Amino acid sequence: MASNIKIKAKISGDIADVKSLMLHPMETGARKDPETEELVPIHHITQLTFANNDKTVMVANFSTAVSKNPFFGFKFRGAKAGDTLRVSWVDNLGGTDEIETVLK
Amino acid sequence: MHVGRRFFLSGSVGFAVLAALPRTLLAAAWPDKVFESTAAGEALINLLGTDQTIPTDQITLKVPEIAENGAVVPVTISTSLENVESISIVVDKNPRPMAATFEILPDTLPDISSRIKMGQTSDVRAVVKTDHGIYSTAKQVKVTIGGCGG
Amino acid sequence: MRKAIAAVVLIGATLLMQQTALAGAEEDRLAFVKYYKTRFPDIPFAEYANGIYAIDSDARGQWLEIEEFPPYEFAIEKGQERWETVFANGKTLADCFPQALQEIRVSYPRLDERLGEVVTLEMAINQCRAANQQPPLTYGDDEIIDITAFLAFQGRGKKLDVRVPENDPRALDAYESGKRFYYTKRGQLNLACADCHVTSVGQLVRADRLSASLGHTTHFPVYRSKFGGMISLHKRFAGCVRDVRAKPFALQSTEFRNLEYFLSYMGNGLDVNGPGARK
Amino acid sequence: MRVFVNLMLMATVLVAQSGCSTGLERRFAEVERMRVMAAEAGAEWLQTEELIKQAKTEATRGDMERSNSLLELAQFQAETAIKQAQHEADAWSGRVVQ
Repeated sequence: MASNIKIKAKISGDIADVKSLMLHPMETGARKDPETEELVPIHHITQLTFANNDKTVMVANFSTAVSKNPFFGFKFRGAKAGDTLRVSWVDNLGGTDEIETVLK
Repeated sequence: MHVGRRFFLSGSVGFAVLAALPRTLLAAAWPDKVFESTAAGEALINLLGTDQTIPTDQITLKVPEIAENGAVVPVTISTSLENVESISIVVDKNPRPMAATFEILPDTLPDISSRIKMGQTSDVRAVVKTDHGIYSTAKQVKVTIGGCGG
Repeated sequence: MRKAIAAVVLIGATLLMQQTALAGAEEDRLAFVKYYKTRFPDIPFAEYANGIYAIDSDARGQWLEIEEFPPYEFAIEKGQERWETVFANGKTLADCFPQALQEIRVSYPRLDERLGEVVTLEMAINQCRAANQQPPLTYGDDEIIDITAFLAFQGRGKKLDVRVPENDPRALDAYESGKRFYYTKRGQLNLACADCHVTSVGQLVRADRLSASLGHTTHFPVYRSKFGGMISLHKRFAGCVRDVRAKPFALQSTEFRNLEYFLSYMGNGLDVNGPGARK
Repeated sequence: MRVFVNLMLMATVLVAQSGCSTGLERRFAEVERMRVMAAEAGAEWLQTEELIKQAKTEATRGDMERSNSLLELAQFQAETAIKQAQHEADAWSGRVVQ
């Protein structure tokens, strides 16, 4: 299945500027389904991890207060063209998604 | 609700991903107590061991003065502080104030951005842990009730 | 007999309308552009393609941050997959559109000569499906909105160039009816589109600043943060109608298609820059 | 509770006997007709249909007072919407940006 994570990365010098966007409902558990009037169960990404050539460069821990379809951007040192950046997340229901991109 | 860490560890898919990750990460599973705290101070104590932070102007916190929509508030945090270990976003008046916390590893620059939800007008705090102290800066973000919406 | 009289009256009325509209559409547009120029002398014409962010500098910064990596990128991607999906007969949607991919977005809305009605991009997609023995997509569903998001993205930078053929009274009728809709007060709040977006443009409705109608159609479909998903132009129309506490018309109803025709004409010369991100 | 049910039954019987039931139906049809007129003029207000529906529910429940006030409100909305449309038939053109 195609990944529902999108990555944009720019390298300047040896610094990579990484931006990511992922599809996820990020349900707080406090929202009511407008049709059934029932609470939608809590469902959110807990951890988002970035590894460059298998070396972890960022671990982001999310609560439900991160917006639906989360955006996250950061920068790391030691990047060069051709590196493989692997992005993955896990959510509180055991769901996962990941994507790999080659830095240019 | 304790869906956090326990569920995460028992979920087989989650476990497979964890197993594939470098060892160092295993120590840093999702901090459920921190995220389930209902007060900002409690969340900070659970995460950093203290709710005492040193105010500083060495942290740049970029947030809107008036949020266009409380469901999507852009936040950017960067700092000139040295040896940063983590950055956290705390929204004082959210029911669970700890919005997100980021581990800053040796090669990571202390410069992150995200988009968060805010239930009402509140201070948004950037809390930065370094190897020599815990610093913070805060800005108020107004959350208004829309009229007709863009 | 009564029918005959009615027909004569109708023809007479149509001729009369044709007269006014002939002189009208372009004159209307120029007056429209001039009005906003007078209200906001410092805002360049091209900026109106950005909707409310042309005139709301507070919100503009947040919008630009979201545009750095906008959630509608998923819609564009899925729309492309759907655009390229091969029907059972071996054809795709592209086979129905003779224009270059980049030209499709700005080719709509247009008056369909065979139907004698305004056809929008959404309608054209469903017409194409029907021609290929496919069931229609439901207006308002992601499936069709994503396709329009893809086509809008492909058409970025092309200018709105809606035509109201002067020799076709049906086109003039559609234009006039859209214009009448725009200026007619409706609902419990007794407000016309123009009351908010012309007379009170730039003012606050509670915490929301009222956008200019110039450029209202350029950036659709949009990702609405409020819904956490994509919406079509007609869904936005329905929202406005509801906001004045009138009963909304159906998506792709004649009323909304004619309104789209009129509003798009008013925006002629502006870039299409959809899909967009809105609060 | 029992007394209440009995009263309700009695009220229903009384209404049926007096022929109010058909009168009521006629009244609903009349308001509905006005709502449709407003809709055909493209001028229906947001809640008119819902008000009529609620009025029906209240009538079925036997709360005629509440049903009637909802129906009156619906009628007022439909009538005002029709007047609004009639007024707007000419008035709109005065607002066109010149």
